[in-house]
Amino acid sequence: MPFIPHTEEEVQAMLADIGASSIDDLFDEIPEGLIVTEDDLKSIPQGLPEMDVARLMQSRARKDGHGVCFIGAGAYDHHIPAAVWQITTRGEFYSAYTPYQAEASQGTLQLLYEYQSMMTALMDMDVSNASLYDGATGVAEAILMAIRGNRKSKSKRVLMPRTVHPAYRKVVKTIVKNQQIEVVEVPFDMATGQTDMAALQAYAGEDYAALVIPQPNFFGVLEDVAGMTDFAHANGMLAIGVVNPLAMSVITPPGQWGETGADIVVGEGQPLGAPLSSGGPYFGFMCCTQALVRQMPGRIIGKTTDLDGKDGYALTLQAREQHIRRSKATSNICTNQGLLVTAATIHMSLLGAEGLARAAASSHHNTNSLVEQLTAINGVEQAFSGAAFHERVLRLPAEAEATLQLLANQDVLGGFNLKDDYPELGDAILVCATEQRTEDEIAEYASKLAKVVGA
Amino acid sequence: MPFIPHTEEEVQAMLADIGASSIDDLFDEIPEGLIVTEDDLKSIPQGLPEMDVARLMQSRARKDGHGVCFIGAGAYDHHIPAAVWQITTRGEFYSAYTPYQAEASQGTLQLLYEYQSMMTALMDMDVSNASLYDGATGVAEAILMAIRGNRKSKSKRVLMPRTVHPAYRKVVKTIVKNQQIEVVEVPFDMATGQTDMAALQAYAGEDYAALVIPQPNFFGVLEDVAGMTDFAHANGMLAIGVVNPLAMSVITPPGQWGETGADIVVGEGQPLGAPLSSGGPYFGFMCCTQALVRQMPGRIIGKTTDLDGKDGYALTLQAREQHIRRSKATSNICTNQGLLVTAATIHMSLLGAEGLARAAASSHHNTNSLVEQLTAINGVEQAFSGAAFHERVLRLPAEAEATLQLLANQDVLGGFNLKDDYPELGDAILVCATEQRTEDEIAEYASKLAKVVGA
Amino acid sequence: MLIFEQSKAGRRAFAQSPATRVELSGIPADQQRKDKPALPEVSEMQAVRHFTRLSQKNFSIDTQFYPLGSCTMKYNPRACNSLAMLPGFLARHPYAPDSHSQGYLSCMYDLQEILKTVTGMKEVSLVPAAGAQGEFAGVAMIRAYHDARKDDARCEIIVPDAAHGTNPATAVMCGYKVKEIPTLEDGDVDVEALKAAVGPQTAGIMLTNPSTVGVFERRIKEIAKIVHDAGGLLYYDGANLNAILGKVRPGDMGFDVIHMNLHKTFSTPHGGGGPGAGAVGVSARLIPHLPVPMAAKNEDGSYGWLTEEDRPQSIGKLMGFAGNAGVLLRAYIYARLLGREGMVRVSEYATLNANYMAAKLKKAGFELAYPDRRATHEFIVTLRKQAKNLDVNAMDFAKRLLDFGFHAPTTYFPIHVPECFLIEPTESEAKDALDGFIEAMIAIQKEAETETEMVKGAPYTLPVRRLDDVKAARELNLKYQPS
Amino acid sequence: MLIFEQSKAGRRAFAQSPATRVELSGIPADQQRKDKPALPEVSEMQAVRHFTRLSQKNFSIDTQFYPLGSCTMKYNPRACNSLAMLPGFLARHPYAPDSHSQGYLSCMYDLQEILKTVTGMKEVSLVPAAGAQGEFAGVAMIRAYHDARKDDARCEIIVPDAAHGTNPATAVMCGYKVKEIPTLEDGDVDVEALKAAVGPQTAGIMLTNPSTVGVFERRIKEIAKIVHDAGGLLYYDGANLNAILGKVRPGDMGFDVIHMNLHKTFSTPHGGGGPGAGAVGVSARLIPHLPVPMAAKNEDGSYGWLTEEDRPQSIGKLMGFAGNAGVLLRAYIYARLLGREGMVRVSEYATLNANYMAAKLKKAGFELAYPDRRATHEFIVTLRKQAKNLDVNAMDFAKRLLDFGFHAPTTYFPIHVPECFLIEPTESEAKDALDGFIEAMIAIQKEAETETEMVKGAPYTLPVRRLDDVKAARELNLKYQPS
Ligand SMILES: Cc1ncc(COP(=O)(O)O)c(C=O)c1O
Ligand SMILES: Cc1ncc(COP(=O)(O)O)c(C=O)c1O
Repeated sequence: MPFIPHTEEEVQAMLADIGASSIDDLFDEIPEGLIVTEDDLKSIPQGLPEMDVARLMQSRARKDGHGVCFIGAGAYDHHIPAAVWQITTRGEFYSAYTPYQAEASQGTLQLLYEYQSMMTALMDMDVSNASLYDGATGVAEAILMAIRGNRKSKSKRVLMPRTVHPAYRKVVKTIVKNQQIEVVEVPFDMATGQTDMAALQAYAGEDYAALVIPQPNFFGVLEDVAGMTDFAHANGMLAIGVVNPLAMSVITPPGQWGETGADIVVGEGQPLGAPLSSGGPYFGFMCCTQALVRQMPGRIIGKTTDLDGKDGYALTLQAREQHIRRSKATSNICTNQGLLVTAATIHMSLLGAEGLARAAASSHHNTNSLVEQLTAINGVEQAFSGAAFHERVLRLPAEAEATLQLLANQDVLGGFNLKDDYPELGDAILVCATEQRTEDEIAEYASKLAKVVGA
Repeated sequence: MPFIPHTEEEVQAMLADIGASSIDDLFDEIPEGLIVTEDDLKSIPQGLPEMDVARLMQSRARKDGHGVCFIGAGAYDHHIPAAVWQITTRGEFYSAYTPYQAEASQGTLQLLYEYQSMMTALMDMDVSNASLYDGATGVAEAILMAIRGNRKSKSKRVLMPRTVHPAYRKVVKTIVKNQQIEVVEVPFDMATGQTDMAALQAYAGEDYAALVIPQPNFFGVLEDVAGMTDFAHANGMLAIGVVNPLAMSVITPPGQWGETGADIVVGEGQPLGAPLSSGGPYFGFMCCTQALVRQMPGRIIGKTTDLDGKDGYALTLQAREQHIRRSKATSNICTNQGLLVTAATIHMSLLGAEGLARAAASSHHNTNSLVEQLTAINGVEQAFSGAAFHERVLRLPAEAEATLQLLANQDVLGGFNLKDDYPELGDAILVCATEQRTEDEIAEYASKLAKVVGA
Repeated sequence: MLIFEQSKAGRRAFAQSPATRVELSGIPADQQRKDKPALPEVSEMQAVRHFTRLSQKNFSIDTQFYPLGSCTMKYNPRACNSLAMLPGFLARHPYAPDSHSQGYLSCMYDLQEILKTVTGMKEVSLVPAAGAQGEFAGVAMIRAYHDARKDDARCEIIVPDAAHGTNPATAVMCGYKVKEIPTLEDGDVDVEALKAAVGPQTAGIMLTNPSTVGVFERRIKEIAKIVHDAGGLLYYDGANLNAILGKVRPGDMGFDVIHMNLHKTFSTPHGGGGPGAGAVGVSARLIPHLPVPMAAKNEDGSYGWLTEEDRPQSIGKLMGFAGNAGVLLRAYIYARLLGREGMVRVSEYATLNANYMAAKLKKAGFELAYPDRRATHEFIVTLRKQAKNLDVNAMDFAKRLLDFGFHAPTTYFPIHVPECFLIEPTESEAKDALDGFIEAMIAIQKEAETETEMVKGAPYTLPVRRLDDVKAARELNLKYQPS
Repeated sequence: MLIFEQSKAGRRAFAQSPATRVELSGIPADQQRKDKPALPEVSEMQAVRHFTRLSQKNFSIDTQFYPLGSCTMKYNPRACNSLAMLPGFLARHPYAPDSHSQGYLSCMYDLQEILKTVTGMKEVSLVPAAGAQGEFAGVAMIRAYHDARKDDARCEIIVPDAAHGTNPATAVMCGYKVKEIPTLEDGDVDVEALKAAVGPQTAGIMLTNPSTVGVFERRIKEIAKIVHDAGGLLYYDGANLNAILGKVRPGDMGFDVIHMNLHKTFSTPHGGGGPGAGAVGVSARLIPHLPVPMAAKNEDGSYGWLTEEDRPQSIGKLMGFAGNAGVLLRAYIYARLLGREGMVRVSEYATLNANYMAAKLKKAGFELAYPDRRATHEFIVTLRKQAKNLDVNAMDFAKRLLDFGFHAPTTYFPIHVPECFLIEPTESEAKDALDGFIEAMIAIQKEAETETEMVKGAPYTLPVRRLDDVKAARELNLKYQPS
C-alpha cells in the first residue's frame, strides 16, 4: 500500500492490542450512513505507480513554460543559483514544521533570524517577521496592522494609490471589506504615471489611518516616496511601503523615505529566489518600526540563550498570535511560507548586496534596451514620462490582447495587458526584461512585434 | 573571483605572513620560460556567470534525450525512484571522499556495508567489493583476479564466449593484453544464440584459468549456466559470471549455478538506479567466494567496533590495495564509483526483492509483446530460439543501420545494430522494452517499423 | 555562527550575478540607494556549507518520527517534489496565456475534481494559501451568502472551546463576534449549549470533525440540523481530514463549506512552517461566492480560468496570483499516486496507528483524556498527574522526548485539557517507530519518578539545551547587529 | 541500525514498482530463481529516513574543511550538478544515434579542446574513469608506442619513491617492471639516480609535478631530456594539476602523456569515493594510440565519434561505453564557469592558501618536511617529534582534528616521510577556515603535551569513537547476517 508500511501481521498484532477485530471497527463511532461507499469515489482515478505519474506529469510540464518571458507585473524571471533549491529541498528543511520545539529546530530558527536580519538590512527597517502568504496579502495585513497600530487615528479608512498592483488592491478589498474598512483610491497622473500628488493633497487634514506607497509602482514608475511619506506623517497617517525587494538593493529603501522613513513595509518576496512557478508559492515579507512590533502579524524569531548560556533562537512574541491570543490575535495566519523564506535567505546570501544590485541594474538595463527597440517601431510609445525601474508601460498601435496572443503563438510572452485594469490607458502593455534576457531575445521580440503590428 | 573567497585585504595579510610580496612570487621556483602566457590560453572561452552557462547547457540538453528508447545492449531505461538521486546528491554523500577517516565517514561506510550485503544477497555469493568502474572493466578485473587466484592452474589463458557483450570483450583485450594474457573466444550456436557447448567441450582437459559465463548473454539469451559452471570446475577453471543484476531478482543467481556456484561474479550496475546518462557514470560490481576475497580488487568495508565496543564500519583488507601494496596490489584502482553505489543501495532498498522482480518481469513482458508485434511484420524475425530474458535479436528485411536511422528520425530509438560486431547475423538488431515502455509506445514502434520496412 | 559573522567586505559568490555592474541609467540620483545594505558577503561555498550545516540542526519527517498532533506530519513523497519542479512548471509565468498553460491548468482542474469527490462538496477553489486563509475564505463566503440574502442581523460565529486558534481569529477577521461553546466530558460538543447559543444572530458554526480532541463528533447530523434550522451555515475545518479521507465526507455530514489543509492530508511538505494550501469546497448554495480564479474546462476540451467576470458574486481574490501553485501540484501528484483506493487507506491506517498508540500508552499507565472513546487519527494524553505529583510537566516530557530522538507531540493544545499531548502518528509510520515512542514515554515516566531534575533539565543531546523563552520575549533581539 | 534490521517481510515501497507482478513467460522453470534474495523490506519513508540520517554521519566539503592532500577537496559548484542532470542529458542512451546526441557531443568536443589548451597537449581522450585508469591508458600508450616501433627491450618504468601507489600498480598492470628512484632531501627527484637508472630498458618515467611531496620539480626539463635521450617517454600524473592550472603546462615541461583527475582539478564531486574522470592528453607522437571513442567535429559543423576504425593504432576501449559522461559534463560546466582567467586563479589561490598555512604552522612550531621550499598547492608537516617525544602520532592528531570539526589531512603519505600530514587546503577555502585549522593544530599540540591520553583516545564527538582496524581485518565481517 503506497506510503503505508504495515504488514498484515503487524495489523493483526496492533488490532489485538487495541482489542478490535478489524480496522473497520475503529470507525464504529461514526453514525450510520455516513461511511463512504466505493461508488462515491469512483470518479477519482485509481492509484498509479510513480513511474506512471512521472510520465503523466512530464508530458503536462512540456506543454507549459516555453516561450521567452517578457512579463513581469509582480513575478519576475530572475536567475536563481542552483544551490538555492538543492539546499532548500533537503529533507531537514523541506519536511520539518513550524519550529515549535525550538531545541529541535535550530536550523530553521537560526535561518529565520538571519532572514529577519537580511530583510531589515535591505529595507533599512527595525524589525521583520518571518513571512506572510504573499505580497498582496501583505498589503492587506499591513492595512489591518496600521488601523490597529495608529494611535493618532481612530479611522478605519486608508488611502490607496491606483498605481498599486491591481491584484493587490483586489485582495485587500476581499480581506478588509468585512471589517468595514474603507479603502479610498488615489488617482495617478496620466503623464508621469506617478500618484497624483495634487489629488493626494486633497486629503490633507483628514483622518486616515494609513497611506499605501508603492515603489516602484505597478507601472514600474518611481513614486515621490519622500513626499508621500512626509505627507502621510504630517497628516497622522502611517506610511505603508509596498516595494520590490530586489529594487531596494539600488533604490532608496523605505527606512530612508522622507524625514523619518516608512512605518510598515511589505512586498512580494518572489524576486528573492522563488521560481515563477505559476504564481506560487512565493512569500510576503513585512518589516516595521520597533514601535509597531507588537502589532505585527506572523511569526517572529528572537535570539535567546539556553540553560548553559549558549546562544539559541526561538519563536517569540507569541502572544500576538492566534494559537495564544485566539480571537484577539493580530492575524489568523498560522502556516506561513517558510520554505520560500529558506530559499530567499540562501539566495540573498549567495547574491549579497552587490549581486542583488547587479541583478537589479542589469534587469533595468535590459528593460531600457527592450523599450528602446520596441519604441523604434512605428506606433509603439512609452506611456509615461516618470523615471521607471525595470518595467515600463508601452502603448501599442493595435489591439493589445490580440497582439500579445500573436506574439505568444511565436513563443514570445510579450507583456501584461493593462486594458482590463486601466482601460483609460487604451491598448497598453507592461513589459519587463530581467537580467536573464539576452540581446538576441530582445532583438527577436522587437522584430516579431514589428511584424505583428505591421510596421 | 568565482569559487575563491579571498578579499584583497586577506590576500595581503596572507602574503605578509608568508613573507612574499605577490602571489607570483610563490611560483618563483618554476624554471624560466615555463609560465603560461595569456596568449597560450586564449582559445579557452572566458568565464561565464552561472546564469549564462545554464542557458547554454539547457539549450544543449534539449537536443538530446528525446525519442522513445528501445535500446538496451547493456544500458537500460528503468524507472528510478525520485528519492534515489535526491538523497544521493545530498552534500554529505556527494562531496565527501573515500572514507579514509572512518569515524568521520560512517554514513558512507555503513551504506557500503549495506551495499555489500545487498549484492551478495542478490548474487547469492559470499562477499562483495564496494565497486569497480563499470561492467566491462569488471570482467577484465575478474580475469586478472582469476589468473592470480586459481591455484589449480598456472595458465594465463581464459575462455570467453562470443556471447559476452562485444564492448566488454574489447575492454578486456585492452586491459589484459599487456600482461600476455590470452583470451580465447568460444563461438555460439547460430540457432539458439547460446554458447556452443560442443565447442566448449573441445577445451576439456586443457589448462585455462577461467571461463567467463554471461547471463543473460548479450543477445538476451539465457546460457546453460549450470553446464558451463560445472564444465569450468571439472576442468580446473574458475567460473566468472557476468550478469545483469536486475535479472538476478528472477533468474537463478550465480551462487546457485551448477554444483557449487560461480567463483567470481561481475556486471554492470547501471540497472540499479543509474540513469542512462550517455553511458556513465555507472558502476561495476564484483562478488566472489570467501576463498578468493584476498584476491579481490577494490575497496572492501568491514564491520568492527570502536573503543567503547560500539559497532562501526571501516575500510578493510587494505593490504590488497595500491596505496599499501603498490606494485604488488591486486589492482591499480583507487577512486571507484562510490556515488553510484550510494544510488544503487537506496534504489535496492526502495524496490526490495519484490520490486526488482516486478521491474524485471515487467520488462521481460514488455519485450515479449514488442517482439510479438514486430515479428508480425513481414520479414522481421527472431534470430534465435533460445529462451531469452528482456532483450531479443531480430532479423530485419532491410539494411539495419538505415532502418534504425529512419526510425530515429521519427523519434523511435529502435535498437542496437549488431552488424559491426556480428556480421554473420546479417541485418540484425537487439531490441529491448523496459517496464517504462507503454503499450502505446510499443504499438507505435511496430507501426513505424512496418512503414519503414515497407510491409 | 551566523552567516553574518562569516562576512568579509568584498567577498562574494561571483558566478551568481552578472559579470559587470551596469549603470542605473534614467533613475534620478536622489532615488538611488546610497548605502549598501548589510547583507552577508560570503563565497558560494561558505553559503552552501553554512546552510547545509544549519539544516542538520532540524528534526524533520525525513529524519525523525514527528507525531505533532493536528499537523499530520506524514511522509512527503520525493516524487511530488521532483515532478512539481519540472522545468516546464517552474518556468510558467502566472500571467502566461492559456495557450502556454494547458499542462498546469489540466492538473488544477483534475485536482479540483478529485477534492470535490473525496469531500462530497459541490465545487472547489484552490486559491487559499493555507488553512487559516481557507478558513477566511469559508467564513467570508458565509458572510457573502447572508449578505446576498440581506440577512444582515447574523453577526456571530459559534466556535467550540477546543477549536484551533485560527478559527476564532478568522471569525474576527471576517467581522464576526465569536461565541464559544464548551466540550463535554466525553469529547463531544455540548449540544445543549449549542441549542442555547443559536439564534437569528447566528451566521454559522466552525467545527472540525473529528474534533481537535481526537474524537469523532457523533451527533454531527443533529448539530447540522440545529444550526441550519437557525439559519446558520456549517463550516468544516479540514485540518483533520486525514482521519476520514475516503471514509466520511464533510459534504455528507451537512457542511456548507470546508477548507482542506493540502499540506496535511495531501502530504505536501510543511517546509519548516509552510507553504501550505487551503483549498475550499462548498455546497451548492455557496458556489457563487467561491474565491477566484478557478480552473475550468472549456467546451473544446481545453482548459481556462474562471474569474471575477464569470463569478460576479465571488468573495474575490485572496492571493496576488492563483494560490500556491507548486504546493497544489504536489498535492495533485500525491492524489494520483494514492488514487481512490489509497485515500481510504490513509484514514484507515492513520486511525489504526493512533488507536494502537493510545491503547499501549493506556496500558502503560498513561492517562488518556478521552479513555472511553475511539481515537481517530490522533488522541490526547494528559500528564496532569505527573505535573501534580512529580512536578514534571508536559513540557518536560516533550523536551526529554527529543533526547530519545522523537519530535514531541503537540503540547498544551487543545487548551481546555491540562498538561496535554496531542499525538498524531499518521499512517506512514511503521509499528517499530510507534513502539519506540511508547518505550521512550515509559522510560521518561521512570526517569520522572527517579531522576526528576534530570528530566526537567532536558534536552541534553541537541545543538542547544533548553532555551529561555521568557528572555527571548523580554530582551527582544530580532536581528543581527554587529558588535 | 542497519536498513536490514528495519526490514519486515511483506513491507515495501509500493509506488516504486509496477502495480502487478506479471508472469515470466518463456523462461524455463530451472532458470528461474527459487529463493527470494534477502534485500531489506522497508517502506519508502523508512528508506528515505535511513539514508538521510546516514548521510548526516559524514564529513564532506559541503559541511567541513577537508584538506586531504593529493585529493583536491574543493567546492563542487551546485550548478554543475543540476545542469549535468538536465532531463535531456540523463535520458540519452549511450548508443543513441548522433542525430540525437549533438548536445552531449558538443560538450565533449569543447571539453577536449579546453583540456588540450590548458595542459599544452596535442590531443585529449576523455574515456578513463578515474586517475588510475588514466594512468593505465597513459602507460599502455607508452607501450603501444614502443611496440609500434618494435622497440621491444623497453621493459621498465621508473617511478620516484614518493609516487602515489597507483603509479607502480599501473606499471605492473601494463606488464612493466618498476624501478624506484629516491627523493632528495630538498624534495626534488634524485637526478643522479635517474641518470643511473635510465637505459635501453627504460620505457618511461611516471612523475607528477609538483610532486607528491608538495614541491615543484625544478629540474624537470633536465629530467625530460635524460629520459627522452634514453629513448623513454614521460608520463605526467595529473593528480596535482590544481597546483599549476593555467600557470604551467605539462606539455611545455616535456611530458608525452598525462592524465587529469577531473574530479580534482575540475571539481566534479568525489562522491564518497568516486566516480571520477581521468582524461588523458598526449604529445603528437602518441596521438594514434589514444583510447577510443573521442568526440569529433565533422566538416558540416555537426559532431560525431572517432572510433577504433578511425584510430586503428588505438590502445582500444577502456570502458563499456564512452566513460563517465555525467562527470565529464560537470567538468565541462565547471570549465565554462571558470573560463581561462578563472583557471589561472585556481592555481594561484590554491598555492597562496597552502603557503599561508605552511608559514603559519611553521611559526607555530610545527616541522615542515621541506622547510626551505615553496609550498605548492599542498605541503607536508611531519609529526615525528611529537611521535617520538610525546607518543602522540600523526594518526592521533588526525583523529583529534575530527573533534575540532576538521577533516584530517592525508596521513602517512608520501610513505618516505615519517608521521606525515599532507595538507591541501585548495583555493575555495577562506582564510577563516585555514586559521581555524591552524588554531586547532596548536590546541592539539598543547593537549598532546598535557593530556596525552585524551588525545590518543580521540575522537569523542563523532558517531563512533576510534575504530578497531585490526579487528576489521582479522574477524572479517563483510555483510549483514541475520542473528
Ligand atoms: C485544527 C486546525 N485548524 C486550522 C489550522 C490552520 O491551518 P494552517 O496552519 O494551514 O493555516 C490548523 C493548523 O495547524 C489546525 O491544526
Ligand atoms: C598523486 C595521485 N595519483 C593518482 C591518483 C589516482 O587517481 P584516482 O583516485 O582518480 O584513480 C591519486 C588519487 O588519489 C593521486 O593522489
